[in-house]
Amino acid sequence: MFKWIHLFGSSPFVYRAASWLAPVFGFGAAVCILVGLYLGLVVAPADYEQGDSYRIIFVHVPSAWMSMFVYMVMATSSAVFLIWRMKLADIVAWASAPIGASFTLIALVSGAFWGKPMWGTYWIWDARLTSELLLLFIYLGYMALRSSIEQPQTAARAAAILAVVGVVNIPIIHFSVEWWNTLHQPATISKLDKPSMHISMLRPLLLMVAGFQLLYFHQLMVRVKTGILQREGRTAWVAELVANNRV
Amino acid sequence: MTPKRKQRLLLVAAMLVGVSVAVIFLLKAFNSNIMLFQSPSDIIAGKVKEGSRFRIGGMVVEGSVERGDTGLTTQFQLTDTANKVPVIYEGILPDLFSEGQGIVAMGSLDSSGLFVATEVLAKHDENYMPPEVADALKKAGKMPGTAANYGGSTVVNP
Amino acid sequence: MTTDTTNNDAGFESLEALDITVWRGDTLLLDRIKLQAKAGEVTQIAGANGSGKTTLLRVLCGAALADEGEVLWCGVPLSKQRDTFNERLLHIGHRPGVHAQLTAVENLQLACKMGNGVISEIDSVLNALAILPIADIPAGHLSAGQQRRVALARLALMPHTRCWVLDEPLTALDQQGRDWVANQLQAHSERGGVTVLTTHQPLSKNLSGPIYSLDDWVDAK
Amino acid sequence: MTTDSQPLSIGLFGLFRSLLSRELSVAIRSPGQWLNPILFFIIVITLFPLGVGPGPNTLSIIAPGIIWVSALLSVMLSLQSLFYDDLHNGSLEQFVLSAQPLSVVVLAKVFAWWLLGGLPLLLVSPLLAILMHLPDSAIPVLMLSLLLGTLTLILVGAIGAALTATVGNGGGILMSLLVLPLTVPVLIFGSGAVQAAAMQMPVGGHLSLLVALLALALSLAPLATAAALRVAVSAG
Repeated sequence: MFKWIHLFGSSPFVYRAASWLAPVFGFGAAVCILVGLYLGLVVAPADYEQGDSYRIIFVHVPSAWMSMFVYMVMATSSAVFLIWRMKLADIVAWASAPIGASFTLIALVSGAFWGKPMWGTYWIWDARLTSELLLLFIYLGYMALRSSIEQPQTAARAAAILAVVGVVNIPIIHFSVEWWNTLHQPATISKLDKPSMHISMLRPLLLMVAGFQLLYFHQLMVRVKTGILQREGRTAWVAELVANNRV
Repeated sequence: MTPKRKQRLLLVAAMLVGVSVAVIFLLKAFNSNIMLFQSPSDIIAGKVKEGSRFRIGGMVVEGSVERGDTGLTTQFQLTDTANKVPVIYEGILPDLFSEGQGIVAMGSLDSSGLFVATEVLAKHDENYMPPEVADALKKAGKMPGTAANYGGSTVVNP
Repeated sequence: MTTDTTNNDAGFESLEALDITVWRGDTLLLDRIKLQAKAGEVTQIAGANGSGKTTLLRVLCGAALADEGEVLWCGVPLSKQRDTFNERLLHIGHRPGVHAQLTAVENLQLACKMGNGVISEIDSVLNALAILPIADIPAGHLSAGQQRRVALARLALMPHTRCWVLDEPLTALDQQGRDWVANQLQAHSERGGVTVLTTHQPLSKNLSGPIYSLDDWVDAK
Repeated sequence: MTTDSQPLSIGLFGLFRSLLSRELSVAIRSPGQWLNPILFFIIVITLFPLGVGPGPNTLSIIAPGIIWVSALLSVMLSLQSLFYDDLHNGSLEQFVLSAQPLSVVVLAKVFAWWLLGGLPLLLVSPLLAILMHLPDSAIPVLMLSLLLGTLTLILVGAIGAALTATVGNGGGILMSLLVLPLTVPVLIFGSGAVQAAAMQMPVGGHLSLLVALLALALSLAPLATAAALRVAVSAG
């Protein structure tokens, strides 16, 4: 029944699937982001209180959301790698880390630009921004640990443990930072029953979220391909790919 | 049961006890209400010593804001709907600072009961809408987060 | 001691390596190594420096993971019976686990507590190894040969262990020390224990068993 | 299997006790290991009045944060070598290959480390509180928060020490990089409790949270540390 799952243990299969999926995700991301930007920057009206500066939300919120989502993917695949020793899971975690760190950085920078008109300063130690900064540190720590251990197997397992430890810690960090400074606005879309955002603004926001999600999947596929080639460089099927110039 | 199994069971049990202790104390902490800032009522009630540094949270009283003649000094009153405390601040106020707005200020009380703020932060609400919608809501008196329905409790426990 | 229970499977125990493959970076260190160490025999692994002897021993006792292949104890993979195997294992590695700041006695007391050894025998074993007079000096001050002896004392203190995995047990030992080790190995074999070891020195003739050479594998590649 | 009935001659508590006394005997013979961090703690704190200025008002405002951050850094510094010796002399390999639970070994090491690196901080903290003009009423809360907090810090730090045990040069910095973001909750509630005490606000909530963090760290951190140690040992 679960025979298909073994396909994901087969690198050539995953490589071919990723090669096929990468452009599909890339195209979807481009469409969503372009339409979302048009709707958000041109069509959507200005906010009653914040004027045009609220429009940073169309970049800030999707990247902040992705910074969390990518970490969840990283931690889940790390756990899968630790439990079942599935090499693909480790490649996914390895591939996700820099993408997640980039989303976190975008969220921080856009948050700072939003903060200037909102709070009168680029940076205040508000809860959301502070946890985002700590998340960036955790991403950087993960990547630093991976690159400091020479043996790839050891590096992979140590980094996987760190990712799992982080996922237990992140809610605690988030919660404590929230208590430490409860000045930021509550999450806007988390109230699913009644979004307190007007539909003309919500539509482009959701499009941007979908676009960023697809962008992540596109980047993931590209990096997973690289990861597979790096790890399987000594195998016959990679040699064949190279010989046929299809890398 | 073999000693090895018993040992492992003991460890698992100890772990579960640990996690439940954590949960119990977490709940206890929730009930004990950690205060991140004092409300004007706390200050009137004399809970804070003169000169010690703390944060005060509340809503700017409508019509109470006076800009000083010289420079950037601003004086206003903060309320939690029950009591009022006068606040003085020298510096640039955030754009969102306005009458009826919830703010948090850091500083200390002087001997006359005036709160001397060294920092003022404005809370902004979680609503995003076009100006026309906001106007319509205001007219209908249904605007969320404005003075009309900004209860004291919202300010004290944001 | 509980020798009567452990002796139940005596003579049937074995440590088996199935196609152990280990990569060190981009170089193949161990290529599909197969070996079987049987009860009552001393299995020797030979090979030049850098041929992967230490790595193979570490894989055999479960301290390191192989990239491919499996190690079986009594036909069951190690990963499925960690604790059961560890109770029966005595491993003296390349780094023998002697803390430089603890005395010989302190080191051995902890080893006995962790591995269910015979604490009351420590003094007599140290005496047999001729290191009793220096047993109260931190091990860091002892010579290489004396430190080896401290580590090897575990052989006599844990006679209940069934599988001995020893990395160069004879290095830095004089003739008297080598004889002592040979006697321990013989006693272990007579109890029906499994032994896998690496050594550059010739073993005593009383000890029989297969010799696997990693150099042969290198040639076969 | 009949062989499973072989009795373990030593219980978990006995094992914990012998490992603890082993760690303490090692530490007594190399006093630098635990003396240096405490000196570091004291010196760092005395640097702040020199850098910020000696005004009692300023100092008392920043005192809870300074004392807590210094305690955090001093614990991190001392933890770097937690597994170094045992990894390099092969003891760790023996622990991993023994039939005893590795998390108990970790707990014993952590507790020994706390006795040497955490307890002294706690004991000198009243002195430093006076130097920093912290109100006297806050001192008991400072000590209690350090008692709960340093143990949690060492438990969490041990994970980092185990993960970076095989990293040679720069392992210490890397360890701080990994662990410091994870210790933020302890810092927040630890210094928060002291701040609240200094402002004469209730501290029960902060202290309950510190207890909760400690309980969680006690039950989960040794598992993660043990897993990381297995990885370190397998690297050889």
